[in-house]
Amino acid sequence: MTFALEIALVVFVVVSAVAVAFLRDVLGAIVVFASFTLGLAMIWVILQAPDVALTEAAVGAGVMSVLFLLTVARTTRTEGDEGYLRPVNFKALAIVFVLFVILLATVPALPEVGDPNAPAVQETVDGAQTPYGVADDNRTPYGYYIEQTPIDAGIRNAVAAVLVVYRGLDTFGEAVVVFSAIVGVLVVLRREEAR
Amino acid sequence: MSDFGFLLAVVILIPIAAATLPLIASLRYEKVGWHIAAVSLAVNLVLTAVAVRAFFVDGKLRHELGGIPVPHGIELVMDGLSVLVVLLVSVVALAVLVHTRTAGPRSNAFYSAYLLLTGGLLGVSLTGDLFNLYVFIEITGLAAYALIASKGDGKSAYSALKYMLIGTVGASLYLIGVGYAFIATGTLNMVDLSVQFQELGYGDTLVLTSFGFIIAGLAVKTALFPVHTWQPDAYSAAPYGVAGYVSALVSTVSAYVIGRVILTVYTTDFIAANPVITSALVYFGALSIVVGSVLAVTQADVKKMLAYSSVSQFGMIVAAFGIANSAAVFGGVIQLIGHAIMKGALFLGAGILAYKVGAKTVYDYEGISFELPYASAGFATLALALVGVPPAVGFIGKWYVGLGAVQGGYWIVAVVIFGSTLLTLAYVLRLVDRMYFGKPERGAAEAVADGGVSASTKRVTVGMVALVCVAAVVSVVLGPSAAWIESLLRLEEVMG
Amino acid sequence: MRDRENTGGEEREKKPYAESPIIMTSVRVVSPFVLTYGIFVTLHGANSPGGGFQGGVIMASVFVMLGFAFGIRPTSDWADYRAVLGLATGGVVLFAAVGLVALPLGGDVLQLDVLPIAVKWGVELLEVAIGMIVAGVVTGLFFVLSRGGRKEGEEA
Amino acid sequence: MSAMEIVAPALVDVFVARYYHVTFMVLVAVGLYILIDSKNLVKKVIGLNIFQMSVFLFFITAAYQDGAGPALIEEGGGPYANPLPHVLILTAIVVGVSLTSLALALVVRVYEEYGTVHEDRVEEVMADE
Repeated sequence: MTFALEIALVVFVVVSAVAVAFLRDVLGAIVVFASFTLGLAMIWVILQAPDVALTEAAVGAGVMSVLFLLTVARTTRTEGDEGYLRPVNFKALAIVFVLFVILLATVPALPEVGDPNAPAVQETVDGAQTPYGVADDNRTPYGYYIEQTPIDAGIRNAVAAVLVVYRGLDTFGEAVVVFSAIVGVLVVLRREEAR
Repeated sequence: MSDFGFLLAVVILIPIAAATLPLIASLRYEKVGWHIAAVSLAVNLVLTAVAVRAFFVDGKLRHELGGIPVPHGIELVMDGLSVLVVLLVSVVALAVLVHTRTAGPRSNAFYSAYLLLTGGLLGVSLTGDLFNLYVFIEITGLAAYALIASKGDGKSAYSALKYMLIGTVGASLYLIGVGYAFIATGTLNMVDLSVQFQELGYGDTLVLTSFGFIIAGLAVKTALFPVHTWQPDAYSAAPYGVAGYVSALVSTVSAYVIGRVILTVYTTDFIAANPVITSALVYFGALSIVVGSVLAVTQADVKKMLAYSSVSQFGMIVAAFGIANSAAVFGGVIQLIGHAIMKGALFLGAGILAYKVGAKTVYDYEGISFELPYASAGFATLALALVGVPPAVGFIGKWYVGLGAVQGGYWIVAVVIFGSTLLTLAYVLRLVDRMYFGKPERGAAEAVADGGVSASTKRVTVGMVALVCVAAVVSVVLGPSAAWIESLLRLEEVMG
Repeated sequence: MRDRENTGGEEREKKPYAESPIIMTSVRVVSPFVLTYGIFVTLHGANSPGGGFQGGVIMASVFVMLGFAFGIRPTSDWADYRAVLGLATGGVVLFAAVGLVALPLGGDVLQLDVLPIAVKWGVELLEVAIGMIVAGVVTGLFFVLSRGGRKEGEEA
Repeated sequence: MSAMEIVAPALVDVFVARYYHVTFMVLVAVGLYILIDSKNLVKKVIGLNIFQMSVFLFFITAAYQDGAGPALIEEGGGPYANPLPHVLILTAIVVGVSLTSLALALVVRVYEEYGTVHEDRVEEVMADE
């Protein structure tokens, strides 16, 4: 049952992306893109990433669509050419195909979806010594976060703990990226000084 | 281990926190951004200098953020590879302010972006975590795109947009590479990854794929051939001050990251174990050297000429990191620093010549030395240093890279470096010859009427000229001190 | 140079804003709840999904709703520019300050367990900082982007 | 039976068992295609977003294991999805929207200067300047 839902979502997401590629109408492309984002958000839910799903829906589908719509309102909706769909661009297809084949060649080396033996979901690592001689700790970052979150931070959501406690600099950087966006937009649109 | 590790985090946080001040101040005051930037970057330079001194005295500096032990948390590292890059960022960020003081842009938001770019560059240079690196690369990118577009005309906006589209693809390719590395190991710390990769074996498909995508993404950011196309347009559309700053630092730091990733994450053992990939990287670099030089020779626009010359120089630096023996790596580091100083100052010098007499193309440089003796002397010295006339830093860098290439069995690279030097000499001599032996065919007023930037709106201060001349002196003096610098860096520790 | 292929953008600007009493009323009723929900999501990231980013976006969506109901220009005139700016810059300063204050307390940068409050509250504090930044920036982006670039002679 | 008949179904299984990875690859390809093919600058930005978002799928898939729940730690609970990729992608989503907003501001500026968001026409006008 879940698998059928997953396949339906995957098909939906891929079809939406392809539709964006061939739609000429920018407004239509934006709407389809928003549904693409929502499809992804549902996949995040299935893959047990509710924090990411919430963000994807709020930021990806919500904020992003509003910004795109504002841009279309300030510029123009048509591409300026006739027709409903774009023709296939074989030159672009060739470039993309090369990348696709390179990626596809690595598929057999990747762990299966949900493989409990994948390195990324191991709690401990044997053999390899950790850097800087932390000898008695053979936990992977995953094992460390799962075990330490309630102890170190006294909270349940490991995502919040990793976000703020364990990888605070990433989060600071992320906040700065957001801040850079408004600074950049002010510079670009020359609306820097106060009213 | 030194106690000054915390400074690594502080020097990243100061410019970023200071970046909020120009925006807050803009509620009351106009044009205070410059002062805020100057004060905070001066403080930052002092702190950086303390950290750099601590490195020279005690060796590698580390700071584990949040007190979380690696590989679970993020660490900042200053070692022989990054120390000069960090110092370079701090110095150049402050120095370019001398130029923008009068030449502008002068809006408060501009200086916010300027400070954010500085903080981002320092973060990229210092972090020891692959994903954290991505975050700082994006901060750097965002600020750089905004600064390029700060000129305010359509061309700069369009060039910045193109830069952004290509740059983001590069960053995303890098992220795909990080994904492969993470799936293979479950960790993101650079040193931990190098340990895990060794366990996995250097022939593992996931390890090889991660290497390919990470290097490809960074090559886009560094503007190597054939993914260099964004760079000449972006540099030539930007204001001169921004072009100087961005050309000195943004690609430089990306090239540094290539070196960092090769030496720290994948290690020289990986390079030795995969000769095909290694030589592909080196020959790609060599191709960039050739194409960059050839395109530079064909340009009439001075900004574009300087931009294409960067494509060539970064080809050499990346080839050096691909060769990855001690001579080549040191040559790469010296060339990184030397190129940044020379190219940044050349853009600022070209700016002065453009502000004063509207000189933008090679033909406008006829006899310009008679009108502007000091700026021309600085510009010509820098240009010759760029060619690699001994004893300037350009020569030393090429010498070490060439030496490393020969030692590593890459004869062709040595030949290519020599050949490209001749090409560089060709276009630099074309400029210098016109500047000193050409007859001034038209006066300043005429040039202004021709669409040049009028001298009245863009004043040139003594400081701006002095900055170019100081950079010229530094680029000459750095050359003979290379052996001393090499002893300070202890690069053998980085190379394991 | 301005060979506009489509003057729709210009016309739309001039057209008076179509006011809908239904939308205006419902937005007026709903927005306090949305704002509260945004604050709730910001503060409840510790034990359930959510946090500053999601909460900040929800808070900002209040202004987006107001903009669509009452017109973007009147809303952006009504919203205090200083408050929007203060949220964004204040968040960055708060985050950096929490990061640096650990140093004099004997910890590393961004270390939370040396603060005089429980780590849980430190996490919440930083989530609030993030929420402030996101709410301020998204609101600001909405207003600034809707106005476009500054024309010659126009007030900033 | 020929070797092909044995290998081919096995190979299909390899790809079917990694359906999210394959989806990621398809979406990367589609995103890049839009970015290269589209002449409309707004659509290029959409393509860029699809390109970036597909990378998220790669990471989130890596965090998942069979039977896992979200990383809300309970006494004696588990297994959990790895919270680390979730955090990374939270960051990446926010980075993506920030880049998009700046890109759109640049598009607005380009339109104000050239009166079009069509790549070729912008370059035509720029070449005439």
